[in-house]
Amino acid sequence: MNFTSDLFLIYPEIVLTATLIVVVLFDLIFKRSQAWLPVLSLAGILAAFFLVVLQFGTNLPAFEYSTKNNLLSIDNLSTYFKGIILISSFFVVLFSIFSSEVKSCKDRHGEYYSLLIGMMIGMFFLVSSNDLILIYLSMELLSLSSYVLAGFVKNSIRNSEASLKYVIYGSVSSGIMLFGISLLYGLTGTTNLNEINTILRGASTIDITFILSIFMILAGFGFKISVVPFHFWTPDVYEGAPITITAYLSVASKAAGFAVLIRFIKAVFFSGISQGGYWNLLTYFDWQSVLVLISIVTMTLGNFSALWQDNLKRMLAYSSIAHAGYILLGVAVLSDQGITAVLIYFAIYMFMNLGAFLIVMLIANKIGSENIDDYKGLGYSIPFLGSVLAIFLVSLTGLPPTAGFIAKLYLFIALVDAKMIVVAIIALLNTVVSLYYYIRVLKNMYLVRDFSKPVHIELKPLSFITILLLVIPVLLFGVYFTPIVDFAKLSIQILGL
Amino acid sequence: MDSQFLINTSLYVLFLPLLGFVVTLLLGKKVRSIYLFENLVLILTFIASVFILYNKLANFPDSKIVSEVQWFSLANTPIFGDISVKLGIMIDNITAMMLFVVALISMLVHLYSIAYMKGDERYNRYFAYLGIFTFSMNGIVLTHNILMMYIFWELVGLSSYLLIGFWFEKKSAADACKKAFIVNRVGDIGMFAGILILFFTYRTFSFDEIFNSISSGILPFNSTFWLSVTGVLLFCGAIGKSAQFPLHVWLPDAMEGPTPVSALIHAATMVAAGVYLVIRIFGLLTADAMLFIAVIGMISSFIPATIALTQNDIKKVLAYSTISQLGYMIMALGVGAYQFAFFHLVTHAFFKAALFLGSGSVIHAMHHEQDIRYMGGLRKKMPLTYWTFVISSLAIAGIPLTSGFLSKDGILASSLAFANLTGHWLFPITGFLVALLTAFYMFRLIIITFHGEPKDHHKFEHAHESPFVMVMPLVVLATLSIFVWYTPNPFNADQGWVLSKWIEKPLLHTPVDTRFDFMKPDSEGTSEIKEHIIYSSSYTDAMHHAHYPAMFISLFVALSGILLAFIFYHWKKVNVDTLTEKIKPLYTFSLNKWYFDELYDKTFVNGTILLSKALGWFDLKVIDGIVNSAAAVTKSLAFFIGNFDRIVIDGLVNLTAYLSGFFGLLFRRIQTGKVQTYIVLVIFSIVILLFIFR
Amino acid sequence: MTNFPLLSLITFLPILGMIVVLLLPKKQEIAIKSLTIVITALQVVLAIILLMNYNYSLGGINDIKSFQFIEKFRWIEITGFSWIGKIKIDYFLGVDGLSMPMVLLTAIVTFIAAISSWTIDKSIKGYFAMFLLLDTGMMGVFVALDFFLFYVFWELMLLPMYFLIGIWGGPRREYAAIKFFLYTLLGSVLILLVMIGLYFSSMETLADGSRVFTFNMLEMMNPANYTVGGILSPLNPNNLRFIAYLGLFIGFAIKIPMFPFHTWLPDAHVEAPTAISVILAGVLLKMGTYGILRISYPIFPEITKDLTWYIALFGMINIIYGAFCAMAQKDFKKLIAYSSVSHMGYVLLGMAALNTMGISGAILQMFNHGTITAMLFLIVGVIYDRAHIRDLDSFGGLGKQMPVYTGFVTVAFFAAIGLPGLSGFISEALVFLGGFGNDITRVLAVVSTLGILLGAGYMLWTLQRVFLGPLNEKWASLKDMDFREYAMLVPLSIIIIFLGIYPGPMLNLMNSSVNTMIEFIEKAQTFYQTLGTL
Amino acid sequence: MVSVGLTHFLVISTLLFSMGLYAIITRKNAVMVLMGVELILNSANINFIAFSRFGNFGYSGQLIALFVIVLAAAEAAIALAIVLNIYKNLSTVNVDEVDNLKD
Repeated sequence: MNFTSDLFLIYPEIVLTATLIVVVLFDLIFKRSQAWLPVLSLAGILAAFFLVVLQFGTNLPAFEYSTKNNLLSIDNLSTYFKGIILISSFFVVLFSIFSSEVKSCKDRHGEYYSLLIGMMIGMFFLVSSNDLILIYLSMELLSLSSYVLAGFVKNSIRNSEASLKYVIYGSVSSGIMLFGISLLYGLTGTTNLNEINTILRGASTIDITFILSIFMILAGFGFKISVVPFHFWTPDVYEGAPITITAYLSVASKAAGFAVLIRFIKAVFFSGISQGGYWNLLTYFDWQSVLVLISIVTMTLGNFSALWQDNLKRMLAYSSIAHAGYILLGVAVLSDQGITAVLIYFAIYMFMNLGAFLIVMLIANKIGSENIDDYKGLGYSIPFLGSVLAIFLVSLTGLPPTAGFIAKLYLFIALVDAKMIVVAIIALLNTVVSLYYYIRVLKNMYLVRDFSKPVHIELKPLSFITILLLVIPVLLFGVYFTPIVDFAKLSIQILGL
Repeated sequence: MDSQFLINTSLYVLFLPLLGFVVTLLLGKKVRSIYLFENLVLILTFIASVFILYNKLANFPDSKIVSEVQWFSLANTPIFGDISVKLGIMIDNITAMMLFVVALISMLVHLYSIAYMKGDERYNRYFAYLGIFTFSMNGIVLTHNILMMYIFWELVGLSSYLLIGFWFEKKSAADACKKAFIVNRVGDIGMFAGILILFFTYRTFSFDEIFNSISSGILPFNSTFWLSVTGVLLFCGAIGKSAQFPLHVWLPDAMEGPTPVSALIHAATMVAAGVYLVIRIFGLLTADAMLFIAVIGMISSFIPATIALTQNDIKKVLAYSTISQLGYMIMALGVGAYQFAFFHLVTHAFFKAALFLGSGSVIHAMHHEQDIRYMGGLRKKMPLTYWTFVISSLAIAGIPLTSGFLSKDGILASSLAFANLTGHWLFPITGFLVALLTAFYMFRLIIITFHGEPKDHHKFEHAHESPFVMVMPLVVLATLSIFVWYTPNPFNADQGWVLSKWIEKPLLHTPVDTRFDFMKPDSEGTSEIKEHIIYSSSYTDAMHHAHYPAMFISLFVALSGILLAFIFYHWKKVNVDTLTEKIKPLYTFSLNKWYFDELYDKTFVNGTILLSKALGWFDLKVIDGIVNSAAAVTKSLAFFIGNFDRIVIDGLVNLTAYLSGFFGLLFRRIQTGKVQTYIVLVIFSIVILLFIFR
Repeated sequence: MTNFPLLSLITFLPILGMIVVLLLPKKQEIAIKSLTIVITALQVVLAIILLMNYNYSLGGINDIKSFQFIEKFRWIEITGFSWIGKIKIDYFLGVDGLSMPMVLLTAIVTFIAAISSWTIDKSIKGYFAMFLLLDTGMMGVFVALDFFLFYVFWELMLLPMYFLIGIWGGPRREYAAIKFFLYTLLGSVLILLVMIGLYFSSMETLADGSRVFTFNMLEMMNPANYTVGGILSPLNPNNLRFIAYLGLFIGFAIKIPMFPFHTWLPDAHVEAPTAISVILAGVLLKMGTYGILRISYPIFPEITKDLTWYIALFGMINIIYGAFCAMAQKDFKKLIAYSSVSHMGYVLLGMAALNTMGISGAILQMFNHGTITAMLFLIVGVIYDRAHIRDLDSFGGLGKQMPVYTGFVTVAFFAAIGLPGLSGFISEALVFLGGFGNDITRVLAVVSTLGILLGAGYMLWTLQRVFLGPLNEKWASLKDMDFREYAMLVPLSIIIIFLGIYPGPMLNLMNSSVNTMIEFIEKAQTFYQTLGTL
Repeated sequence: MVSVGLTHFLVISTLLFSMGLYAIITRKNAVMVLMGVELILNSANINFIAFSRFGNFGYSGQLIALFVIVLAAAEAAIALAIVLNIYKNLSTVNVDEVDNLKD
């Protein structure tokens, strides 16, 4: 077993690590020229992205210490999610450049970007790790960096509170997860997913401890993807944290969480695949009902709570919970088709959600508030931002011809194909409900013609370009989504299954 | 001289007035004297109609000229086969005569109006409306299918609406025109239903084709009952248009229109269209249907006659007499006196038009005073008007040597014969009673208006004979009320050319067993188309026997009616006021028109409006309520009725929140912001999940 | 001419216009307005070109060969794994006798509405951009033959409409706008679900012989294309076709609007600016009935057959209930709105008859109601622009003050109550003939004739309250119509009168399609019955 | 003299776990809460070691424990820093008083 031979499989991770180091050193040496830090990180991200693109299509186990017994599995699923993570990181770094919150703390930019990259590394390992311990470790790496970032603006009370809640909540759930892992280890004697799978296949009886351990591990994942009942931290932290970080958490770390969840379910419980791409899982644990139950409760709670929110950031937090519910529904189908839907959903969700957060941030930079009532008449004073935000919100609602519709469409196609009609109807009604709170923003922006305090925002070219980079895909994939779907269809395969 | 030529001429008759309408309406504002064009058009129309009448009677006395074109087609339909709706023209003698009557009276009224309407601010538009009326009326007369009949039927309704409401600044006029249209619609719905049945059964609208299929045994829903129903339904149209009981209420109000209009539309032509309709569909009427028609006609002839006794508005009196005369015609058709019905239609058209125009000239002279109690002694002032009025009154009263005598006597005789054959004696009795009343109230009118002393001297001083264009029509029409135009023998019309040659006997197409006995073909019935023969020999005998009794009785009642009138109002032998005091209830009952209007207002009108209000409320509160009653269900009703904005936006929020049961509240409750609470909940829910999926 | 993409042009022309409008500077108000009018005028021209090249003998409905001006190419094709087969979405436009009248109607009404929009004064740029976007959506719905495409256009209208009502509407515009939006979205969600269900139930055979799931409506209509397992496939013993039909029907019924889903309509109409009310009543309502005829009928013929009585029943309720509600109204515009409910009832009744008279009558009624009601709303707009109130009882005697205007009003009103010689009559008569011709709906049709009377009732009552009687001195200063208003009302009156006198052309336009559809429904019906016996 | 077996270790670890949870839920002082977290982590460690010792799983368990200990240290460090920051801003470490962010 020769580890060095497998190193080429983790070049992206290595590059990121290098970038991390460079950023730290640069920060130490050239204290004055902080403006270069984002550039450096962007460069690193692009380099990593390049490598990831090259890596796409390779399905190899990395660091095997015996056959079928690897720490990392580099496969299309992980690569796809790495791509998602990198793209969103790219945007978040751009956001950070014009985020007033980040600007406010001058001399700590190095800290900020290095932690951001740290999160990336954690996510990279998370999406491709094939071993519970590695999952735990990478998740901790991800969490620890994000705890700090959530409270980045030290003198902001909101930030500090957010980070405190986040750290307590996070460490407890990871602790629970670790305990679950230990139990599973005790039952099977290994932490490698494939091995657990083989042992489970051989197992004769399953006692409740197993179920308990699964639920405890699920608690860890649920914390990351913030689904009911592990979502409680989400609204508070999202509202409290800097918008850039909120956006990042709502997309990237959620993506990582889903990736590992999918891998865990499929790798541990896989017993065969049927015609039409439906998985036959080991029957020890009724994943379908659990996931369906969780996802329905999640989307309902998310939507209905969002209706009450006056703070746009908090509303988007709940809406992201609701979206997590939809995505989980895709997982609950437990079929390749469902996974395809999930992947498509993520790619689109990334653009529209990041976009929404970006506009909110730009407006907040100016008017210093995220309260919906302060959006009155904004559609007239800043027509461009207004209309773009409108597009993102409509896309989040899922109306054609925006990409959001395609995401939902594929989800429902998967559901209907799996004959889960009732679930589909519930989800659709949820969509209708979600219209209220999204449209409420538009109502304030356009229908309320309030010109009392006109806002003027002059866009820097960079931010303008960023907006275009986000809005164009949302519109384009709405009318022509072949590439994204094709890509997703290629990316569903998991190593060794 | 081929028949096609007649068709073309009839097209001129039809479309010239339309041209007049369009031109006059469009140029009315610009060109002051455009009304002359309209009048010219009408004169041409009249000439054309005379031409048609002459040629039809001279060259094609007993042939039916038909010509049709496709209007639109539904191509070859899967269920009903090939459907194409045709427009067409049919000219038989009745058409020709009717056309002549309409064109003549219309023309006279046009000329008359030149003077009568002088100085009206919408002078030209008035003539335009007259034009579209003439067009629609000619359409009714000329058409060969029931659908076109219905179309023009509605169009005359429109023109009547426009003309009644011509002085729409008067609220009464505005009400009247609306009433007229809607009441007519009631009848039209029946007619339309009848048309539906006919088309569904025979896939065509054309009278002839329908008749042929009936005689070939095809019946609606294969039952003679439905055939009768169809007849009755179609007749409903006539009830509306000819103001028959129970839809007669609109005609008196229609007198709000200018008087020449009343003469043209509401006396001579349009109201007679109902009778014309029944004449056209006579071939498909079963015995039951005819009996129904007869009864309606009888009632409608009696009630208005009693009302007319007490009215003081000169036009109202004439209006009621019109209804009653129309009732005569309808009854006549009901009892099978087809020819006399049409005959009476023609004669009545003339003398009733004369009466109305006469009243118009009186009103004109009295500066639009219509109440006869303020008139009197006008005989000397306006002799021509007076004499024409008297002649026409004699005609309507049915005094020999007048046209009225001939037609009316025929109707009474046939009702007598009918009673003789079927035992329905009520018809002749009512008939004669009405004859008495008619004579009485007509002469009451004349005496109060023209004789005695003037009541309103100021107006009387200014009163004077009307100008030529107004008097000329009176004279023409009055002369047309003399017998000589119709028959050589003033006491028997049967030898007259009108009845013997011009008005051909109708053909029945209904199955034999659905007819009156006297209409069944009998052994010695001599006719080339045996099953279509209408009158059995028994009927002709009965008619023969009924002739003289009827004549004498009617003559007697008419004269006695006139006599009574003179006794009451001229020589004042009986004090009218004391008499009315004696029979107060009857008097007021008649004066108030049997309270029909009140009844209808209370029941139908108010009922409809009430229902609509109720449903409107229902819609706003309940239906709409159910939809967005989220808050109403969950929160308080007051809030719901409060402001709607909160209801839909927030209310739906509440709804959804409440739908998800206590969740809605729970969601908010549990997000306490206390991290430890969250952790407790997580642990708790893990345990729950564990229990569920154990 | 035939291979020139006319339909794409007529559909996306407004989008081009919208882009130009957005590029124009805010100040150029006249330019923006006139550009919009020009664009819509061009649409009318294109529609007329279509009409001139239209082949009246072709049926359409379920046979692609007999559709015209077809544009069909692969829009989305996802070739891939066996597990989902291939997804195929076509960009598939085409017209037949069903859609051609609607295309004409849309072009005309939009043009008129554009003219009437001239009076818009606040944030003009936004208004006309939205207006043109809406235009594309409407046109697209009527020419799309791929269900997916249809749905996209269908949803495309929602947002512009929301803003048009919500921003430029009356006092309670926010309420009306959101209500409209929610109702329609609820409906379209149902449609979406059925669409997906159908997608999984019918397979199209490609040129290379492979079978793929398809969104192509025409393929969905072909019973032979059904998969064995599909949840909406008749071959599947426990299929959900009936429920799906109800869902689809409700989805469309909300747009019609059919009792009891009609309550969004009065609010939307009353609050919307005149031009938008015109479009709402003139075109949008027709989409519901069009959708039913285009999709529900041919794809679910057997259920359609079973439910005719209920459809007719709701038609009757609409007719009578709407008429009564109209009678109760005090607000001029609301009255017209309810009259629309009543008139769309005739369409339902005619469709339910399932025979040529009925369906032709229904389509003709859709067209006629489009023109007539557009005229009515414009009339309300004219008086509202002058008096700034719509309360019926506060007017009176305007006939003296504004004679020409009153003339147009009379034409419109009498057309609305089905006076022969005006277009309304033909369609209503055909509807009744059809309804009476089908023994299932006969009784309902007879009862519905009551609508003729009620219609006359409330219309004439309105006419009297507003225009007849003594002139209310408050309005002694009102001007009669100006040129712009002539430009709007004269064309509509001409159409109304022409179609009243000579409906032939319009009927010829639809005859073959209607007959094809009925034959198809009969045939398919029998086919499904044989399935049932299996 | 009874020999110590797997069960004893499991009992201990479970106790530790519960005590940790108890501390997390009840303690108002943020530092105490964090100690509860440490307890949970260590209970997991005990599990790992005990299982690998008694289940003959080789030394993987012990290795895992080492990893976890390291992580725990890092986590504690960061958490304390955050608590410190909170104290700076709110001058309290009572987790109950840190509840401005809520519905």
